[in-house]
Amino acid sequence: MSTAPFGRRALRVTGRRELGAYVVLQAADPAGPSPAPGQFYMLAAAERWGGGGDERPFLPRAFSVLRASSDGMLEFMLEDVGPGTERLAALAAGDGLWATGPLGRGFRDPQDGRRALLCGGGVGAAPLAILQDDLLARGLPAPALLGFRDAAHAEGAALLQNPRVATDDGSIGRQGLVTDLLAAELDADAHATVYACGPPPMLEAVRALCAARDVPVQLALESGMACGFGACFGCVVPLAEGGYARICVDGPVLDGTLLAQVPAH
Amino acid sequence: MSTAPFGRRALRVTGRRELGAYVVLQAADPAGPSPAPGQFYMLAAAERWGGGGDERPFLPRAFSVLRASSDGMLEFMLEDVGPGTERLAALAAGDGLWATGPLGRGFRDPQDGRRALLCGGGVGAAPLAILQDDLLARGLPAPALLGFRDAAHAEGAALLQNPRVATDDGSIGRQGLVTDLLAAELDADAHATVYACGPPPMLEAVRALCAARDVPVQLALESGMACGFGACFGCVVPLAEGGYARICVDGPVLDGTLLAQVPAH
Amino acid sequence: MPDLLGIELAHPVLNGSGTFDAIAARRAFGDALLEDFPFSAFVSKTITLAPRPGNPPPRLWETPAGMVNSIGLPNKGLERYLAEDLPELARLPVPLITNVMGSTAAEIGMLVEAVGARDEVSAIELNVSCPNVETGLDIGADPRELAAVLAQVRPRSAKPLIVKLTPNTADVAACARAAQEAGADAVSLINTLRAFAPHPDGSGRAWLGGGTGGLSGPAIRAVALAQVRAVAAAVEIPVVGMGGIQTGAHAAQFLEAGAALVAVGTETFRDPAAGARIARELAAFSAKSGEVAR
Amino acid sequence: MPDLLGIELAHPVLNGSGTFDAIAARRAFGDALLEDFPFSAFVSKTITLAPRPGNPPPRLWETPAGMVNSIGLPNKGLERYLAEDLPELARLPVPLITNVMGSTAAEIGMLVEAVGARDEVSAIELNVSCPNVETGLDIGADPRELAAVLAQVRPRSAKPLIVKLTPNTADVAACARAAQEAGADAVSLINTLRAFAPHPDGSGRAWLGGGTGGLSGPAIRAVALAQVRAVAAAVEIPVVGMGGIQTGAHAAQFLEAGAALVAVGTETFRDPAAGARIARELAAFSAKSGEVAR
Ligand SMILES: Cc1cc2nc3c(=O)[nH]c(=O)nc-3n(C[C@H](O)[C@H](O)[C@H](O)COP(=O)(O)OP(=O)(O)OC[C@H]3O[C@@H](n4cnc5c(N)ncnc54)[C@H](O)[C@@H]3O)c2cc1C
Ligand SMILES: Cc1cc2nc3c(=O)[nH]c(=O)nc-3n(C[C@H](O)[C@H](O)[C@H](O)COP(=O)(O)OP(=O)(O)OC[C@H]3O[C@@H](n4cnc5c(N)ncnc54)[C@H](O)[C@@H]3O)c2cc1C
Ligand SMILES: Cc1cc2nc3c(=O)[nH]c(=O)nc-3n(C[C@H](O)[C@H](O)[C@H](O)COP(=O)(O)O)c2cc1C
Ligand SMILES: Cc1cc2nc3c(=O)[nH]c(=O)nc-3n(C[C@H](O)[C@H](O)[C@H](O)COP(=O)(O)O)c2cc1C
Ligand code: FES
Ligand code: FES
Repeated sequence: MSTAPFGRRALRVTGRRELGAYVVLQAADPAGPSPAPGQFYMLAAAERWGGGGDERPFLPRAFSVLRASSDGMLEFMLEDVGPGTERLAALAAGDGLWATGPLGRGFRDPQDGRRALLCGGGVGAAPLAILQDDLLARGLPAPALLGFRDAAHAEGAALLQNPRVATDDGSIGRQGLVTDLLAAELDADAHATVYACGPPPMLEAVRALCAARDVPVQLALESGMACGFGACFGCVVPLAEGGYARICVDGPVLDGTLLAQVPAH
Repeated sequence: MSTAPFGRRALRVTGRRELGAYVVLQAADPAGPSPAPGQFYMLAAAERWGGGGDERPFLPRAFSVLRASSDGMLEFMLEDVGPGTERLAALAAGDGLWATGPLGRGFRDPQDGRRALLCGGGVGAAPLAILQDDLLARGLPAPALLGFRDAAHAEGAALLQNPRVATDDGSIGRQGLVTDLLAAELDADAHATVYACGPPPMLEAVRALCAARDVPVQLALESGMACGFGACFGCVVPLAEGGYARICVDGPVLDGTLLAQVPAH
Repeated sequence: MPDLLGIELAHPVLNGSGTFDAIAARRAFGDALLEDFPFSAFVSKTITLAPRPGNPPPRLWETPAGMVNSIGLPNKGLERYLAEDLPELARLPVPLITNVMGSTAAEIGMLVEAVGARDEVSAIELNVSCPNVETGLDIGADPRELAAVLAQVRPRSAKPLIVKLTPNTADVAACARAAQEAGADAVSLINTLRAFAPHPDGSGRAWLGGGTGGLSGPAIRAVALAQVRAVAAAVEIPVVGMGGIQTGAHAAQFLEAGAALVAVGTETFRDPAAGARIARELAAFSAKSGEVAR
Repeated sequence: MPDLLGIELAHPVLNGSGTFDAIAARRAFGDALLEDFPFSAFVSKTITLAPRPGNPPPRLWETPAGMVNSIGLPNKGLERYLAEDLPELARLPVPLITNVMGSTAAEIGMLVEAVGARDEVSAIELNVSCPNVETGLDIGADPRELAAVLAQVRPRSAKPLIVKLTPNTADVAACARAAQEAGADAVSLINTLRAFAPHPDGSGRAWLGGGTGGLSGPAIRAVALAQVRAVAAAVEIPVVGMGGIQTGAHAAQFLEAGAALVAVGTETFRDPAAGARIARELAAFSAKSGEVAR
């Protein structure tokens, strides 16, 4: 994992494109180290971060890195769910972007010859894209299963290489949940390590499904964050052994075995 | 004076042009009545009003109407002095603008055959432009004396018809204060009513100068405002007779005789 | 149909005292104001026995998502309020609540009696955020002192008495309980939080002519919700909740917290018709969330 | 060169307790953190006698220009803090202030004595925003109760003792005076304002796992300035001022209000190096306004 330069940096947005229901934001980060798959950045617009719905946003927002190029270009995949993502999704090339990162502990390689199996739901596809890039670049297979709400969201599938897709409404790919695809895959061959990111209910289903089959799973978790570097103790998830882990420093990627359950938020 | 429709209206910005140090914002107000010279509007950007310097602006800002056309186009003259004017000056055609107005009591006609003499400092030229339009339209002479900091600000003089200009640095027009021009005018012929708007020190000089010559003067005052319609009691100026007047409802135009002095803010 | 102590109200949204001058608004907006008057009852600015000019300017300071004011309770004084303003206010299409303040129980008693005697007045709101002359603390900040004052004041009028609590205290619920025991018919909160506005010149001297001031607006909403919940849990009498309400969703948060009615202050400065908008949003919101605004 | 009770400090900006975990930050940022450590002294998160897991999530709620937190003081407990964390914290390039809290004078006494006995610790900060088990109010909310606790605690260590006052009280100046008389070497304020975060589902239930929480950030700065001014005017001992500081200009406002030092909390979440930036801005600001930061 790379450690972040200390403090936030002023980046420039170099590109913005829409991908169905999502926005992909590109920013130049010449000064930053290249992130590892599963790491994230705390982002905030440099101008007018505030004054949106309910006079928010105020705190920075966490985003998994979608892709990083060797020349220091970073990409993020945004879904507009509130004032922070709305503001960031409205940024255009040339706008300023505050960024702290890369932060957190990302994905670990599969152990004892298991194959990687990527499983994402919605915007959870983001960290799997950079993970797939990384695995393929090292000659490792990286099949991906992706689930989306509908066709507009399913356009996000274009961010990964030949993924198998399921949509809730069947408008694209197979109708149903991505966990159905995952179950079938594992029933065929359970010698895999699952890499999952997505909404809590989906992550919980993946966790349970892998636990039942003794398949190692690495979960990229989300939770409300204020700081992203362990300062506020706000981003915790309950651990199976009791107590809590801060997902910004102990995660966001945690082994499924550490959790009794993926919390609803 | 026209009374305002009750409540704030969502206007569209139809144009923005820079005039030296100033920005002229144009907005379409089909639903609004046409304002009288000296009246003002409370304005706020419809999007992201907040998150600027010191997490402001929050409250709307008061602006004299610069010009109003019969087809409901309003123009305002902005000087960027803080987070509110900065945000408004950054608006572009198509952006939304909250507006309440026209508000307040504007200029009254000259009495007993006195000629009107317009005297403005800096952005204080704004209400004098619509006043001049109005007087000229009624065949009344409306000579204007304008003072500016420097050449960049003096471009604001273009908003009035053949004004005489003074600049602090002499880069344009006569070097010195607009009150020098005014004193000369009144010494030549004191049978005038002075209409003045500008920074407090200038307004105070105009008031004193007119008081000394028994020349009636109408002062378009400014002060920090929260509401603009008499609700907050925040915008007061001390009266010569004691007590305070709310300039949003009793003004912004007050007879000079009502004040012992124009307050510094 | 919500009501306050038997007074029927068209909706649950009032104005916060001192944040709407119906007489001045009538001048600014004409009769349109009366046609869609934004509040279901009108609460007057605080009235005192003697006239007050209010504090020297500046009186306003904008803060992040809020404002500090040091208005100083300017008002005509009881006599002229009763003679000049009440008849005008009686023409409003909604019930009238007169807010009063005094620095001694005797003073407050006279105010309550005189205001309560007028038919135009449906209820009296008592602002107890008035500094005690000895301690400098708000009269309403100490439950015992508050109870003592109310014991003398309450009998002076049969009209419903709403005590507007001060938020600048350690235990607002105890103050509310004291008010209820001393015969208050309702309590309202929160008033502004004691605050200071530094001069922009960086000198550190006070910007506000009145020295210190009070913080209002969205910045204080989370504090207001905590105090309203604590008070609603502690008393049986109705609670009027306010503090940073900008939308129907915010109003619903106060009703959920236990308030019977809500009041809007600072948001009216940004949107003169905010009261009506919030009432509409609240109705839609309540309908959607399948729950009736109390 | 500012100092705190004889401890020389590179600049007047500390961190607010519980808003910076130097050990976690070291993991996130590596040695760069030590090279330009943002604060002139490091204040630990509140340490309690027994380990605490903290409150169930969610623990955070964003508000207009601020946030409400209900973290619940998670910490390893005194023993493991002394054994595991102190040695690591001792490697920081700045003096160490350990913040402690207990619910009884006996508990606090043990904490103060144990922490004070360690050479790594330059000063002790006592967080008195701890609910009294009977009243539910903060121990620090009542001057008499606060004085009684301090009388027992103060003698347990010769190290400088900073009392972190609670802002949830009617008369914070009286509490500060009580702390001074009971032997506190300094006071710090403000802690978070008691606040409530409603669930976004509109149900009205609490969003925060801990129920209620505390409001911080720019939203409370004007309240913090008023309390710091009142306290600085009431005591001779140094005051550490905090609450919504985001820039050097804000820090200067607190120094002008009478604070000897300032602390930064929430802004560090937005800008991890805020402490250093604010110290730079303050130096420039003080130079410009021709006045030296005390
Ligand atoms: C490690 C990590 C990686 C992430 N990666 C991505 C990514 O790649 N792409 C992406 O689109 N998103 C990602 N997210 C999620 C993203 O951070 C959130 O969607 C974002 O913070 C939402 O902010 P908002 O202001 O748009 O919405 P908010 O208004 O903050 O709402 C988001 C959720 O927060 C809660 N909420 C509502 N109001 C408040 C409030 N006032 N205070 C606190 N919580 C509230 C609600 O549960 C709501 O559903 C990631 C999150 C984490 C932790
Ligand atoms: C009737 C009227 C008509 C006007 N007409 C025009 C016009 O035509 N064109 C135009 O450009 N301007 C006009 N103004 C002035 C305009 O309203 C102000 O310039 C504007 O409100 C400044 O807002 P801001 O956020 O840009 O600056 P602010 O930051 O509000 O600073 C403006 C002044 O307010 C004070 N101030 C600083 N910080 C604060 C704070 N936190 N809270 C309160 N006060 C603070 C300072 O004295 C500062 O100089 C008019 C004002 C009035 C009352
Ligand atoms: C400018 C202003 C003037 C006020 N005047 C009074 C007053 O005269 N009497 C009173 O009881 N409260 C007064 N208040 C307090 C408000 O009624 C209300 O309690 C407080 O502002 C919180 O609500 P808000 O956040 O919606 O403004 C005033 C508030 C403001 C902002
Ligand atoms: C997430 C969070 C955790 C905090 N934890 C503590 C704590 O453990 N002990 C303490 O005394 N104060 C704690 N505080 C209060 C801060 O130290 C500070 O007093 C307060 O946040 C005001 O400063 P700010 O507005 O700059 O954040 C905490 C504040 C926050 C936001
Ligand atoms: S987000 Fe602050 S500790 Fe994790
Ligand atoms: S601006 Fe509110 S009364 Fe004039």
